[in-house]
Amino acid sequence: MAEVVPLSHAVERLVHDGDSVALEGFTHLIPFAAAHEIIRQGRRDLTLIRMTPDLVYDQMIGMGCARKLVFSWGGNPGVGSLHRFREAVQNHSLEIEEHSHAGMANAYVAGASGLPFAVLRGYLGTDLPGVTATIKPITCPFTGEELTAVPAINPDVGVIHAQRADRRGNVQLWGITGVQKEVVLAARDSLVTVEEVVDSLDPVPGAIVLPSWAVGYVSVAPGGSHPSYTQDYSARDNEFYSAWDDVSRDRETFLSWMQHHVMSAGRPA
Amino acid sequence: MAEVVPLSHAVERLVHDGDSVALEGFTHLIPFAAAHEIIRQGRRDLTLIRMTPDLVYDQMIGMGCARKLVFSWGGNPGVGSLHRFREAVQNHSLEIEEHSHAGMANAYVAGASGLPFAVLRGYLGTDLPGVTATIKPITCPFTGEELTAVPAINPDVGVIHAQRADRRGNVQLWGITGVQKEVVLAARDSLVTVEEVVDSLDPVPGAIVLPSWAVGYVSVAPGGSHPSYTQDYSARDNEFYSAWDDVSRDRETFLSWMQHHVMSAGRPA
Amino acid sequence: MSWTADEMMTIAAARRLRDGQSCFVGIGLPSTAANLARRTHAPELTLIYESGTIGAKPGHLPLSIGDGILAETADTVVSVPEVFNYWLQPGRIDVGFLGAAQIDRYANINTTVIGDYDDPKVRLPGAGGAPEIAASCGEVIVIVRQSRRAFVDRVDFITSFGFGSGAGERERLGLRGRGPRTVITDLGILEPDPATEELRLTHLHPGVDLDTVRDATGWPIVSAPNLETTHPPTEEELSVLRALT
Amino acid sequence: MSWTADEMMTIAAARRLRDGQSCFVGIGLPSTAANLARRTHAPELTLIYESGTIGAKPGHLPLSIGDGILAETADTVVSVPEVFNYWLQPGRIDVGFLGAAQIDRYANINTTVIGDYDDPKVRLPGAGGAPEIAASCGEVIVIVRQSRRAFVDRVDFITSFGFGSGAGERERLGLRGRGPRTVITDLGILEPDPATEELRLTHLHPGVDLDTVRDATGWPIVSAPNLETTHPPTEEELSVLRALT
Repeated sequence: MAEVVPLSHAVERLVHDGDSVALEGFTHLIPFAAAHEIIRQGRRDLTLIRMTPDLVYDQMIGMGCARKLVFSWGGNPGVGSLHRFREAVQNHSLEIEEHSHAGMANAYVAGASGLPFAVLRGYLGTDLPGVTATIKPITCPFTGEELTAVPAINPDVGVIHAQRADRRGNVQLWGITGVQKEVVLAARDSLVTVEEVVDSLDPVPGAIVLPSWAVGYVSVAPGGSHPSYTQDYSARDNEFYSAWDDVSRDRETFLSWMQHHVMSAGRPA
Repeated sequence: MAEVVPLSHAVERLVHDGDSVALEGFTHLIPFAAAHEIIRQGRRDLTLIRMTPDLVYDQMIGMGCARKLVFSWGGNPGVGSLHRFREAVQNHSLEIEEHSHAGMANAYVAGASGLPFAVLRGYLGTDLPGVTATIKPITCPFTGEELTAVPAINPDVGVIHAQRADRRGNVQLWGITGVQKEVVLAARDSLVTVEEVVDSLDPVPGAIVLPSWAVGYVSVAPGGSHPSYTQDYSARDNEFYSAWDDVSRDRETFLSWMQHHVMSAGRPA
Repeated sequence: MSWTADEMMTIAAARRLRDGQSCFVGIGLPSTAANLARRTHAPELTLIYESGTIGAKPGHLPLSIGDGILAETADTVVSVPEVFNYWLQPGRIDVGFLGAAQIDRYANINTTVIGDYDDPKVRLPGAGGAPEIAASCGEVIVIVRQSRRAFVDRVDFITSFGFGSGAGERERLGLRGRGPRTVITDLGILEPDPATEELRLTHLHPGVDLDTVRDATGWPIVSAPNLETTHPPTEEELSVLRALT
Repeated sequence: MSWTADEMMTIAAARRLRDGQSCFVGIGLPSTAANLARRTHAPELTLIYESGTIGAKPGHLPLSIGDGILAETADTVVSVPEVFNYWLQPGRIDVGFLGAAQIDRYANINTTVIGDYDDPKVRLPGAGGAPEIAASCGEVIVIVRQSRRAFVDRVDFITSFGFGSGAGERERLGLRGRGPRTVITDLGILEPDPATEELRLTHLHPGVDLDTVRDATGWPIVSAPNLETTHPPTEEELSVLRALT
């Protein structure tokens, strides 16, 4: 059964230096509040896993939380580069393991399914298998056809943001649900931040429910996906994404912004 | 784009002697009306594919439509045996390819995914790999662990029943959705019978939508899942399932029942 | 108060489920026992049916694993591939509850054929979800009426793997679950010997004697040193069970 | 009436989409072109974004592939694994619409690094959905501004496979889609030579001359024998495009 606890407690219990941590949410429902708490708690040497690092990992990388990044698309969507990510790769201070979206999505599926690997039609002809050791050929035992295998992703901790949970810790999310179910089920332990806790989860079209017994911790973090969004609760702050380009380009500007907006922000209750 | 046509037309165009045909619906939404039309049209030598043959294939087998059956559980749920299926196997008039539910579900997933095979933790230690050629070992290229592979199922025709479609042929179904999405996407062509055609598909919690361009034909067949059920339209006719035990036990009784209730029933408009 | 042997069997099975567990339920006796447990000592038992209904809370017993009442009362309904891949296969589910047509001394289960596979005496329904339930659940409880026809030295066909031909085989195959730790019958309870994994009698139901069990078992069954008598059904258990069926 | 080179490029790209097709859309110029097509000659175009929104009908241009407007207007929203596995991978989608940082004479695309992978001059965003879009869609349309920096003899890194080093390679790899059949730039349109799969110029946009294209291309680009001039934007195309952006 999930425990409903304050966010700072959940992060203290779950995330340790050196852990592999996947914060997922495909454009929608990105768990920024949880990321900020991990940054404030000063975690180091994390292996960060995420299909689209987005601003959330640009911030964590820039603040020195990460030793390694597993990812498939590292840009600022519709804007341009992630400057902290880009600088870290260009100056070799961040190890990377690079996939395609299809490869990573399937690696999460394998992780959620208790399988050691997934099979896909992917990467063929590209230079990715030459630079990523976790992409290997596999032969169909029936047709002899050659396909591609990727190993399961099973993070130490999976973190997502959702619209709401009930008091028992059952979690409900809807809209673009990305790989959120997969990351929670693939992870050894998990944290879900929610906009609110309600008495009962009325059915919503398109919603998925994660039963309480499949979730580790639930923490209330209203607005916890900003500047991404939470469908039916908040809109994507596209201006923030555009403005991030200038904030993050210069390391000092970035650090001062983070100090002001994240580090000295009051810990959530 | 799906064509909305009368059921008899759809079956005439889609189902030919010798085809492999999968009528799916896991207890819920079993496409009986479509099966009856296939029987009336006198199709022969079909390879019937279905996780739970249920009464629907007991009828098709008993009426001589099938050359081969691919299945994973051939009983009358909660009642006992499928007598026409059982007799056909015992007197060697039906070839069988036998799986577990997990194996068949994954074979449909592979079929829907355009992969030649699926991987699962399954069948290990059982006698099934000894009798079913389509179960083979496969080794994880990363861990060396041995798992099991099954080939994709890609039927010539996939048939399901759904609550409703809109006039453009988009299909919506909800409740227990089983492997219905997979069978339509795995099949080379498909038929969806629906309770009704509506102007627009209002969202329903738990519903899946199959876009018109992924569906072959849509036919209106109100009550087309009887004696199984259609959530929010009809209830499961448990008495019919119980009574089937007596109807089907004796071949002559069965044939006379089918003659009366299926063969001489008016073709749906 | 009196009760039938089937009632004792169902009640004994229900008692083996602990509150807060998750349970993958087959239809028939397993479903009755699991629903009895949820209505008595285990209100927080999560019932999972292979139709994809997770956390079903049926108000009456379903006839099939896909009855509407299961979907309508579930915490969530997922596709059939998902229930097997995301929920069963990774070993998330504590208890698998299975029936059997034949079971042997090493708790291997046959629900496929009596006789030869290619020339069967009786063709049975087959595997369904059972092989992977037997492989992947934390443990398996089997509920089956005891008779020489059902309790055989060696099953005609291994549909679901118990302990193969003895200790260590599950580990060698890499199966994650601990296998059939409990076989509950209308006569008593059998559990694998910790050293050999051979099923032996650990409980006799009230009023049943050892000879009856021996006569109903197709191998020379051994009793555990501390053979116990099952607690008789309580009034509550009986009345809830009778209201349910 | 006047227009910018970018407007001509977007309009030329939109025209390549036929009504009733399904189109896997990347963000940026591809999304603008696909939405323009849907508002002009191809109202039945199905837009699929990698966020899992199938049949999205956004009222305004999304900034990212996961904007709320896509989910709210879609025929159905599926998970990210599902959109790649059930929808893209089997070759169900007619057209994939990609951008590029570098593209070479055989239409291989680089969006990963400029320079050496292990010591990059410029680290780019990476693959995203592109490698599998390029492999599995019926055909691929690339939309990219033409310059010597972008149009190189050989890409520094093959993120998405075009035609490798020439004809027959896609078939040898077993790729299902026909690959990048069209590259639309702000100067003209390039299409692979049917014999060699080398990109050659088939259309010049109005007012652009051949030398400009040659200067903006990092290999000695060849013109097709029947080099055409792109039809200028219509008033309707321009006004719809301008209302959209």
